[in-house]
Amino acid sequence: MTAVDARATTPAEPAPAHKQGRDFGPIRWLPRILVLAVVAYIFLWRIPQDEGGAAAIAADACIYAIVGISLNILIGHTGQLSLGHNGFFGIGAFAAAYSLTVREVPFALTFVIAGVVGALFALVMGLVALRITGLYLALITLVFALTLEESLFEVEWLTNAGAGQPADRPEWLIADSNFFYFCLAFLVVAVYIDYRLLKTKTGRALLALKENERVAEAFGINVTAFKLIAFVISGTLAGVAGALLAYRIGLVTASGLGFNLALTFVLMTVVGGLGSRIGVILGASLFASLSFILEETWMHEVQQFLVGLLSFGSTSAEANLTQYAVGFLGALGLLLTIVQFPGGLGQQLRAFFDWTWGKPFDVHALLHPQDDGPGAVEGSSVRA
Amino acid sequence: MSVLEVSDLSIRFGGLQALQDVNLEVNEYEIVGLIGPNGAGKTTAFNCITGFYQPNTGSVRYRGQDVTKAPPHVKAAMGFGRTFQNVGMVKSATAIENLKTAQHAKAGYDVLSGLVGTSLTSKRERELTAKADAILDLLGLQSIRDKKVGGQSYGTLKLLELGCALATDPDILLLDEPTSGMGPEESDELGDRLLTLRKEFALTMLVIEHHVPLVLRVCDHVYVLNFGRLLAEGKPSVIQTHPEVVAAYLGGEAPEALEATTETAEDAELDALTEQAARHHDDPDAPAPEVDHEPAPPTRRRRTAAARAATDEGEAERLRPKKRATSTRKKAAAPETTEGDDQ
Amino acid sequence: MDPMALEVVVPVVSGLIQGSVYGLLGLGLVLLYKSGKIFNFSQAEIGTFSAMTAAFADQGVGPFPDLPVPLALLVGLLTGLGLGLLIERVVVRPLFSAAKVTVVVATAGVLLLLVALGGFLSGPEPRSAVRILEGDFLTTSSLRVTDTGALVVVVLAVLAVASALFFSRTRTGTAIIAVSQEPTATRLVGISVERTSALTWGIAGLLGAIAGILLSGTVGVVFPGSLTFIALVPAFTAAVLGGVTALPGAFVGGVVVGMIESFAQTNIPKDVLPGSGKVVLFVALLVVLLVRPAGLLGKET
Amino acid sequence: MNPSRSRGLAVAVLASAVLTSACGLKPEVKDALAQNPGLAGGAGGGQVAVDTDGDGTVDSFTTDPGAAGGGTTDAGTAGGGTGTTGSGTSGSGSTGSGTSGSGTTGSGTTGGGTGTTGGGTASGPTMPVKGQGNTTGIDFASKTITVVVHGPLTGAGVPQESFRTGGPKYWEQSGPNNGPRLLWGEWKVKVVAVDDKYNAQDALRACNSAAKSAFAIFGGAGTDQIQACAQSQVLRRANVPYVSSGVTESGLGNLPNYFAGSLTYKQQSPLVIRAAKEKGYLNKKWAVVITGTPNFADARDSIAAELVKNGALGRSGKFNPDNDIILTEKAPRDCLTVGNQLRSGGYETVYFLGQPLFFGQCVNQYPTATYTGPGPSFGIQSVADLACRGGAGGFKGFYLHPSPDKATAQAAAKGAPTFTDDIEAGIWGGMQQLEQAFNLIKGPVNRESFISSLAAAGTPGGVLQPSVFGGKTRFGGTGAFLNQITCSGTNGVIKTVATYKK
Repeated sequence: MTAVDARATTPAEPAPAHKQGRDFGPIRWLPRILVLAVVAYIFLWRIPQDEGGAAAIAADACIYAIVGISLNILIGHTGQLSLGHNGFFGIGAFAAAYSLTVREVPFALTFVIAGVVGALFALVMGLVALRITGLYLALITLVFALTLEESLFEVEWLTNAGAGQPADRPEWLIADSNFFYFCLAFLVVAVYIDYRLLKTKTGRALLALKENERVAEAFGINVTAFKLIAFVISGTLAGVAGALLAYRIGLVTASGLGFNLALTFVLMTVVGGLGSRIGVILGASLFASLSFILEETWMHEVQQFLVGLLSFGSTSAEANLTQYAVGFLGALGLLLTIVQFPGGLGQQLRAFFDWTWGKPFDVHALLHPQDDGPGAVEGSSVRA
Repeated sequence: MSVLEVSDLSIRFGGLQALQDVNLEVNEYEIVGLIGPNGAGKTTAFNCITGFYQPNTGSVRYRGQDVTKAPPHVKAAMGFGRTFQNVGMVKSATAIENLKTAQHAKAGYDVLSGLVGTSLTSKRERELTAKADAILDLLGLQSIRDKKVGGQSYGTLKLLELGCALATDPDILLLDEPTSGMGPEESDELGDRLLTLRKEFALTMLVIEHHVPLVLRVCDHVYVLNFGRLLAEGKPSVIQTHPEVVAAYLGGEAPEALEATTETAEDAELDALTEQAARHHDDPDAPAPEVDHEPAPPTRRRRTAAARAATDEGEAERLRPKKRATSTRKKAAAPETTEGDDQ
Repeated sequence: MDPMALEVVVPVVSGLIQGSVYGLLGLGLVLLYKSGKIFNFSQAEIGTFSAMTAAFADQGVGPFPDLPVPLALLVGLLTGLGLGLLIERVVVRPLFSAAKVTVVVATAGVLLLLVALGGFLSGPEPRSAVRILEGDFLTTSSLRVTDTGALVVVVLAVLAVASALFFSRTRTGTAIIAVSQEPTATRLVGISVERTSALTWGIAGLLGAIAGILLSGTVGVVFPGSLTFIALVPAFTAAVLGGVTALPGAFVGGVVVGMIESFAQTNIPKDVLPGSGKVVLFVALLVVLLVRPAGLLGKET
Repeated sequence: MNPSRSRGLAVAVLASAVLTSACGLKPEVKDALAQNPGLAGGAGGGQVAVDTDGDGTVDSFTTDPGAAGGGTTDAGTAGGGTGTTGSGTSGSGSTGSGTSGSGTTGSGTTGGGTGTTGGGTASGPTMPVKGQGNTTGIDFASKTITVVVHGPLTGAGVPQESFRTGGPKYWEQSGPNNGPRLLWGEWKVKVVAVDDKYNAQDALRACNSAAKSAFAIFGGAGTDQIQACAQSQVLRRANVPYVSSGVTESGLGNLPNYFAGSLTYKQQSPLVIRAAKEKGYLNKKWAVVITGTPNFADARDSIAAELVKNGALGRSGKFNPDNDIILTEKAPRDCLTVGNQLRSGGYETVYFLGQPLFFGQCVNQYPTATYTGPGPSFGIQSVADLACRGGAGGFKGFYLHPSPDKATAQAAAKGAPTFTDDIEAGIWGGMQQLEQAFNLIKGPVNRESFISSLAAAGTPGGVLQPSVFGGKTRFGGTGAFLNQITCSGTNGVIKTVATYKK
């Protein structure tokens, strides 16, 4: 078709922005490659060196990032506010631990089981979401997760009640660095799935049904089916992430999977920036590692200094300040994001990310993020 | 065989009869007009035909097949393309994305292979993009290809929406006020475009339209709805002078002058409901209007009903404050309204 | 002793008390939903924070002098009022035009922020709450109702009726409803949307404080996050069950939730079905939302 | 009265038997005692019902003063007795009953990738030597050994800040001139308290992370948390010595690096019955309120068996495990339901094992019963405070406990700073136990030698009762204190009224 051919030639035209000023080839690319190399060095080499410390936390970050991507599919792409993601995550964790420890299922298979079980539970919620929308859906997911936490997660044969269900890693994964790479591989797969999702008709269908279900239907999109597909994909990812968490810690208990975790999941996704893949990954990693950063890195000195200033020498005040610093910063970050920077981290840092992918650095975009960003939590199916 | 055949369609919302025994027929390669005052039930009829509403009685047949119960997305896949009164598109997506979304049913690959990323998927995606580009070319909208739909002018949106409806690869196209938001010249242009499209894509169309010159020019046949019932049908020239139709458009003024504002789809439905509410205590057994009509003076009863509908407007306001507020906002957001254009 | 006592009477009475606690929190939730169509996740934590400052004032901790109980209670109530106004000004008002869901997530942020601030002030350790009443209202062989427990029921009933009257009989109450339904027109009539919003949140904060102080009184202790942990979700359930648009609904919903939970907990042992109270509650909520989305007392829209 | 008195006499006889059996101490223990004469004085005359305030009245609440005085009622012995081998161990014969700990213990090194230097076998001066065995957590430059204590700083619902302060109080303030206490004359110990949030998952996360930085880990309290850490793959592979208060026995009997320094709940069940007999609340209606975790299964089954065997009553007729055991969740939201169940059952004695906050609330809901049990490992003071504040008639009961009341502990820990509560005293005692374990080592100090020397012997006790492992068991506790709880106004008063040997 001629129209297409005409179109295909257009990108070959050099973009004017690149032509203006200094385009010296290597000079333009060198800093970018350098930055990417430093990032790669830190994440692929430096962090895994810190066995039991940063390597373990980086594994946490990967797991949270997978959950973030999973939650973003529901909230960001489909407009279904789920406050019960800890439920899908938790059932995946228990399913993996139970099948490995009690049923002695092969290690690899436990991930399949976790994914399937997570998907099944998400499917149930999806069916509910067909009838109950908006804030009521948020509420029912919240109650659903709480119910799971207090009932299913306390069933003794499955979860060992308060004692928790153990999930020992196989020999080759015991080193935290190996486990980090393992989690990273899962994250890469999750990112790929999310990427493919948005690239294909599924992503377009989800966006359409998020904005206007009628338009979506007029376009021939089976809204019911695609809502359920979104829940199933999201639930699968959350379930697999839960399995990873089980192996990360080696034990799963109900009380580790409560309301706080549900809030953290939503928080990190919103702070990261709904709809922004890299933003969500960044937000999730930040929340997963915040306490480690505050306690174990040079940030500790900063924190101690600030805490010292604020506590006026009282040791109990100092302990309190330290203990609640993470929650405080997280909550503050969320409120700032929602009230001031609705695009989240993803949008705040978009200028930088664009730069690393070859676009010129746009200082203006950094200071004044575009208004047409993805927005905090939008979606017309949430109309209540 | 007719492409679309609607027989004895009735729908009731709560106690309100929104449509009563409506019969329509659209034949192959015809452009059929559906007109009527605000709240007459035109959009409701569209929604019944395309599956958004389930009629209480009556049937919808598509090429002889009963599709009354088929859900909208199934009908869309069958070949029902439609547009909405208040632009139905994905506003946060770009024009090209919208055109690709509209080809959903014809994408030619399943969800799983899309996620895995098979070679078939990428091939099909390229084809979808090509088709979308072709439509943009056809409508002369290449300039907004990669722009978000949300920020575009109303006229552009209506045009692009038509493009989206075309992208669904329709057999029959149902257009809900395609010229709303357009000036007279643009409207004329659209008329030409519709005729061209019909020729090029061998389309059949059902059009809700208020812009009388357009109706006169392009429609082969016209149905007139009033208070949920068919008031008249016939050739456009006949309808134009049909006294009952003129009366229905409030006191005999020319129809186009009465359509000063663009109503939104919700408004239309609500108008139908509230006006029905205002008169549903009237004689329910009032005879259905004749389809082939003699010129007759407007009856007293009709006048009263219309007048009451007008005076009840205040009460209607109170009944639906929320909706009104929404529609106000929407009108404000759309840069152009028909108000100035029709004058 | 009546053999039915444990299975029936006890759950009814303890469900009534527990449910009243949920209802008290639910009242604030309903008020905010009625006026602004949002779920306030920080409602219980406003209560916790207020109960904590009341306890501080009662025991003379931190910046507070050791105040007598009535004054300590006043400190708690003022804290709730202030928090309500502050949240409205800093978080809710900038989000007037945002999607409701955004506001709801923001209130979840406020919840976490309040937990952290409470932690900064008093640490994770539970503090004994202000004790308003100390006696027993009723003691039988199978049942004990404390005065505080009885007080909660009375306060809830009074507040539910009072707030229903407030919305139907007073100008301010009508204004709040008007703003929620018709912001633009209300503004034209000369009612300040901002003032009304501030007023609503102030009242909600006050209701939260009352709930928090009473609830911590029945539990005995208060610590950051305590009421959110104990009562937030049941209170939401109560509000929705009763019908989020009907104020007495919170009362009915709270009592129903309390009794359902209590019945299940008493009659279904843990080894048969753990967390039976929550399971039954979830099912009840699901059924109500599917069958009668407006809730038990709400009007169908 | 007479039967009780004779029982008291029996206890006294047993006490002297134990005293004499102290001659059978392992040489290492003796050496350790010799090196630290101050430590041993702790529980002076064996099991004593200590009259802490010295006014001669043991308690105001017991119906049987004779029983309390089973041993010698002598405040002086608690603090005195410098060099004597005051606290005896009950000998190897009495340990290991019902446990399956033998076989895996003893040799210390358990392979793995780490060094192979056998613990006590190598010769040389006793101190850490770089490159000799696993010396993780030892900083040779500053001569500091890091030890981690984990406990529910949050999550248990009652004040637990003492988990943080107890450790430093021992290592930094209980040495000469209230200064730091040094090992082998020059090595300091740094204690880091980590929060396990009363949750096994978080505990395991904390312990695994501590394995990298700490030489040894001490589990303060919380059964599920202790069990999770003890069973940690990471700790086992890295040979991290893990010492805790005795809790469950489930899954812990065969762990090479685990030591329970006080009696497990199961081991305490007969003692709970003994206390009930002596204090006169055995032939009453008993309810067992216990968290429904598999980790309490051994506690539950053993106390139920004891109650049935000793003819205790239940809701209707004899005690019936099916009717009279009430299972609860791990962290229930409040005790309304359980309180009503207790009330309508007309129970007079309640054996309670569960979350401290929940415990306090249950007492508030149903204050009329006598409460008993093995108690939360530490934290009974917080529970008592919480319960007494409820103002519904107070809290009374007898709890077995690894550590004695504050005053007794104070006396046992000569020259220590004042304890704020039993948690602090318990952690202090645990640290004392650790120091005694360190002093068992001969030659290079590393994780392997620590484990092997402790496994072969035991600790002489101090604030806590002695422990005896002797290569046979990992549940080395030998005794517990019977603490009586009453209310004085809104404060809980804990008073140690007897010391029971297993």
